[in-house]
Amino acid sequence: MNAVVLIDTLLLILVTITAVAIIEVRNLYASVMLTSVYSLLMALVWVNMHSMDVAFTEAAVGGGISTILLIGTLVHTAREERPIKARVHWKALLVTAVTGAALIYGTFDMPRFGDPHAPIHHFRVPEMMAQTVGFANGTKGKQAPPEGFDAREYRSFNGRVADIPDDPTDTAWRETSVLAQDGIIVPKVIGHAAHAPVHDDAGHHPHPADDFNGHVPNSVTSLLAAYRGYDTMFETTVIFTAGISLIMLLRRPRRQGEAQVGAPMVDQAVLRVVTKMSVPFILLFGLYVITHGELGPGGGFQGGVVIACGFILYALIFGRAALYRVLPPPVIDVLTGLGVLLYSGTGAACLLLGGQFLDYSMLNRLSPGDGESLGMTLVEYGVGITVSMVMLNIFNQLAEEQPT
Amino acid sequence: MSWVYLATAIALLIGLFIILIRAIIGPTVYDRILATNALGTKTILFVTLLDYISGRTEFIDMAIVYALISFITTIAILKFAEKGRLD
Amino acid sequence: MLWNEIVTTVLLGLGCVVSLTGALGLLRMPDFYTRLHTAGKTDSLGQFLILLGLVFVTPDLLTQIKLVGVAMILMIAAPTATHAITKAAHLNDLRPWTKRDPGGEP
Amino acid sequence: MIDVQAHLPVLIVTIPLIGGVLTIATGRGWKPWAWATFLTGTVFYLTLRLMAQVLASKTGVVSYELGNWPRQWGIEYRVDALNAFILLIVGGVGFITTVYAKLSVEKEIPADRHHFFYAVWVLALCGLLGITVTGDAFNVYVLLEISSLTVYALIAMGKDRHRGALTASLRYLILGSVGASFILLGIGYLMMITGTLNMQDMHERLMSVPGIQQSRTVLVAFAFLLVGLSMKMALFPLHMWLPRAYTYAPSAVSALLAATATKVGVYMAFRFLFTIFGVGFSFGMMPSGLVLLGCASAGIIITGITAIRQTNLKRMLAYSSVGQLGYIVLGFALANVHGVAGSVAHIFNHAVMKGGMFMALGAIVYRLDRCDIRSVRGLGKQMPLTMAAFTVGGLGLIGFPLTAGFISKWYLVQGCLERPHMWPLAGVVLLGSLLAVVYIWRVVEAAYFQQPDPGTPRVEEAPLLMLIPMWALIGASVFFGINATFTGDIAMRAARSLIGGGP
Amino acid sequence: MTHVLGIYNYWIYVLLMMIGLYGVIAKPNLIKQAIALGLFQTGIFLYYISMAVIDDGTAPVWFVDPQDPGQKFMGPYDNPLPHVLILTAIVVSVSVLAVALALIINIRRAYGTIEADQIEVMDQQDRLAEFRAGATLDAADAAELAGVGGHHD
Repeated sequence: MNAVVLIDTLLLILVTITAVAIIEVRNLYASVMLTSVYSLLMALVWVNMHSMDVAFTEAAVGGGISTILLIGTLVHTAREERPIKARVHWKALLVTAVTGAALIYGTFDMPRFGDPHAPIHHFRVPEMMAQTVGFANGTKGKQAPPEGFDAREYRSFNGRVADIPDDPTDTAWRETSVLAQDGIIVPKVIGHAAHAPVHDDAGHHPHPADDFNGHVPNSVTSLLAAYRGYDTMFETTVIFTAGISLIMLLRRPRRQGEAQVGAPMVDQAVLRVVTKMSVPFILLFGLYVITHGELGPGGGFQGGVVIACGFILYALIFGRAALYRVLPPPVIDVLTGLGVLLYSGTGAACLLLGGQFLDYSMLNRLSPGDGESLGMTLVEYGVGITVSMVMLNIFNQLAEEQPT
Repeated sequence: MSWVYLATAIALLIGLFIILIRAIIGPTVYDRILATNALGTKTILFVTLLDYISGRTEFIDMAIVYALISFITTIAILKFAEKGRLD
Repeated sequence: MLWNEIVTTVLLGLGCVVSLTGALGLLRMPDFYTRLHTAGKTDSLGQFLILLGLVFVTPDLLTQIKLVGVAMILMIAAPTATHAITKAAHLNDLRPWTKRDPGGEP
Repeated sequence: MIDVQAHLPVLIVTIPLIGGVLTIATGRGWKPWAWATFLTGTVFYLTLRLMAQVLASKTGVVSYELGNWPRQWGIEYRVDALNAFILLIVGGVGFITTVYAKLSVEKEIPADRHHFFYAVWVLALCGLLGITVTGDAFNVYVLLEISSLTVYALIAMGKDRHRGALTASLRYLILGSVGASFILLGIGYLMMITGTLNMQDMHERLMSVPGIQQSRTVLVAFAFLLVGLSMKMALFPLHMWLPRAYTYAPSAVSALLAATATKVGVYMAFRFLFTIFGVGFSFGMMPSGLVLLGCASAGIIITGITAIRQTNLKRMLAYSSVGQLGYIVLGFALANVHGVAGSVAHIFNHAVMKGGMFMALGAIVYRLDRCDIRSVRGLGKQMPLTMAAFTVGGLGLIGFPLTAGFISKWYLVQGCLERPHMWPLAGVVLLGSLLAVVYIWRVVEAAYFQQPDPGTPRVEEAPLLMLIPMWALIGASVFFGINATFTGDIAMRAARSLIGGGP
Repeated sequence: MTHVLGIYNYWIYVLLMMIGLYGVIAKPNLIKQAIALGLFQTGIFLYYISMAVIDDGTAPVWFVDPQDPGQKFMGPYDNPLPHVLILTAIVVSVSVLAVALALIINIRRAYGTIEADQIEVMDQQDRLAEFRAGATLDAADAAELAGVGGHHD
């Protein structure tokens, strides 16, 4: 049993206890607080499973934004759940038991937890990890493939599985396996250095043999913004949709001269000073997270949520009126749409420049890898703008109403 | 060295467990807020330790985010407890 | 073991002891203010010890700076939050527990 | 400029996306509506061109690799005869409904949020079109969530007329999210076993890797996908959300939903059952054919009986929609060419008929502010064109000859008779039609043979802007009932390619 | 036994999902339902992320060795694909939560409560009134009126 599994088990026990408590606690307010705890614990689970970006998002979205949204709802509804007679709902228990049994039945033929043989580690993903997918199309802006490369064979790659020993402690295969030599699961070195000079001399552009000129060490970002960039565009749209749906459902027509007072907490000197000091740093950090997304954990969502949290902190302490002086609601509305437009506009620009939709390599004909990198940065900013502004907008809608 | 990190992590997990009990049983709202806040701090330490266990110390940024988020959440929860509203 | 690893081990051990004590106090103390008393202090001290301990085994400067940064943020944020919680509880007339008035626990 | 022909599949989705976002900036009054109409009109035009392109292409498939990443790794848009047909339905009905929506929305939605309403409306269409055009399993999930979220919001906009809209929307949200989560889970199980997300790739892996079809994981993935899809398309025992949602939604939204949303749900079922798993697995190894046939038959009969008992006409049509969905499912669960062709044809026919009928009800609501059976008494004389549209649409539901409904039911009955021991299902189809006769007749009787309640004010015929779209759909149902070669050909073509094991 | 040890992690995700599903079905409070829906979805996320783990793996961010900058890969890396999908799914789930909460606030305004069973009763009263207004009140329908109740949908 290695460290990952050990910590995983212990953490999941905590998570399960929290989940049961969330459902069973009568007080909704406590339930909401436990939800925040649950998200933090879940984020720990993700970190333990080396999923940094997901942990980042879960902490920011689950621990931060969701909790604030739930509290915002409690303001308008009720703090206590109405007591019910029967404590155990037998019908629900039956449904869950059957569903759970079916799901567990399905797990028996799954690859073991952490199994290096699992098909998902061998089929399709290795090329994305190695960032050599572009070879398969050969032309159209992607750089030329290495010597002796057969694009047809590459595209029909059918999950060659090396002879990996069953004993997980035996790691010698990594040095010798076909996979290792092909640059698949544990590629030794593909092409040139990650930070090799891109332009040696004019007219001739020897690129590192990968899709992004080695600009994108974080393969989560490369998958998110490039290979599966289209999904991400719609993800941004989902969030945008949620934002305008909330406006549509909650915003009240603003009357002329209506004062936006709110209930600031400026009377608390310590909070006021700390907030005043920390908000600029939070916003700066948010921008850093967006920009740094290609190199390490982070990206548009995470950074956007951090920025939104910074503004929300400001609104919490200094009142919503103060926030509106910094960011009036019309500006927020405009920025909300702008992010999605930046994303889809980048895609459309590629189309207008003669490529496929979202083919970022069109943005820089001379050096397609740099174009890819530029496109990814642009769309990350698009995501960041929309996410931060939608979150802020949602917060405003929930806070705007007088408590009932 | 990694056993030191692991032992520390497990000690922190025990701490997390104890605090979690307090967060669940309450009894007052403030106890819960306090426990949530303490959980937040422990979580930050835990993230840092996990980075050291896996040998990827460049991911310390995560801890900063946790610290910020946990602080903001505490303030929001607190404001609701105090004023009954958010804005 | 190198000297820095020994220092780290000692600091981490101390940090664990402090953190666990705080956690136990949070569970066992009789009322909100006493719990706050244990939790608030040990939280800050424990995190400081552990993060400081990690600094000694970190090879590169940037990560060391980040670690110190995290410690600083926590040093500011945690006491602020604790202070705010206390103030809110006090303003909401949460009575402290005393031996003579065990009903302080609402 | 750009070569539109080469980029058709992606333009169909991105034009409503970008346009939908811009709708917020169009301001007040008629402008959001005009912009939405322009957008949906463009999309309709593009779907027509795409249909032509698919029909003209040798392979019958148009593929588009987004971002120029090869389809095995990136996301692929893949359009065959079935896709193109559904796209045409969604695009066409979406355009006509948008034209219709103006007056209805003006009456039912507060004026200060029309631009948001149309933005959400266009994004809903964008989601539905996206689900239909994509060839990537996870992309389906994301777009499904876009269309669902927008639909929840659109349904809830009925809140100013009736508070039931809110509970209907929330109930749909919870059931829909559970359904979507099941779909996500199914996709996850499949991805774990096959290692890919591209539908075509998944199918090839499921066919080629030895022993994979007996894997318990694949089995559970299949079951959960089936349950999730049934929730989304409101198949009989899981249809609880649908009647309320259709009843309390704004009239234009009801028309849009009835004509497009559940149809796209059925389309997803086609893709998952036929393209990914393949006919042999879905209906040979799994007992899903029997389960689906049972659910569909029970649905046809029970919802038919329930529809008869309703007084609210919108609710009656909603139950009828669940029943008609039963026919569609019945068709493809037969898993033979005629059954599937009937199913595909019925998707089109039901979309135009139900869309037209909901529009007629919307016109009645526009004039009378209500649409129960009592309020339509004597309306045959006062709103002759509207009631005539309703009646013709109703004839289509019954499956009367010379309407489109007859064609699809003909295929269905043929499909039932082709399968050994399945002839009782033909009886179910006919019984369902009889039930439809009863509930349509109640309305016809009230409208043409009864006098209005004393004291009710006389109303005028619906405005032209409502009548034209309404009759466009109803006219289409009659036209394609008389001249069935177009729909019949496409349905047969789609059915052959589906039965033949993927496009 | 070793097989069970290898897959028990997936059972915990099932457990979490089922706790969420139980909450969605059993709890009449709408906010509880929304929270439980979130738990349910987190269970699925756990499944996806578990799928990505590989023995002795590390985060799928290239590790650049300071001694040898040409060495891009140290491997084995965990699979990034599920991470990407779950990033999307988390954002979707928070969007759904936001819309659900907006609906709940509206429901509270319209009904004065957020308990599903009370709302259900009010809805039925609404529908009974609607039915009375719309029904053709002849003898047969009047008899049917008595039968209008919970079994309509």
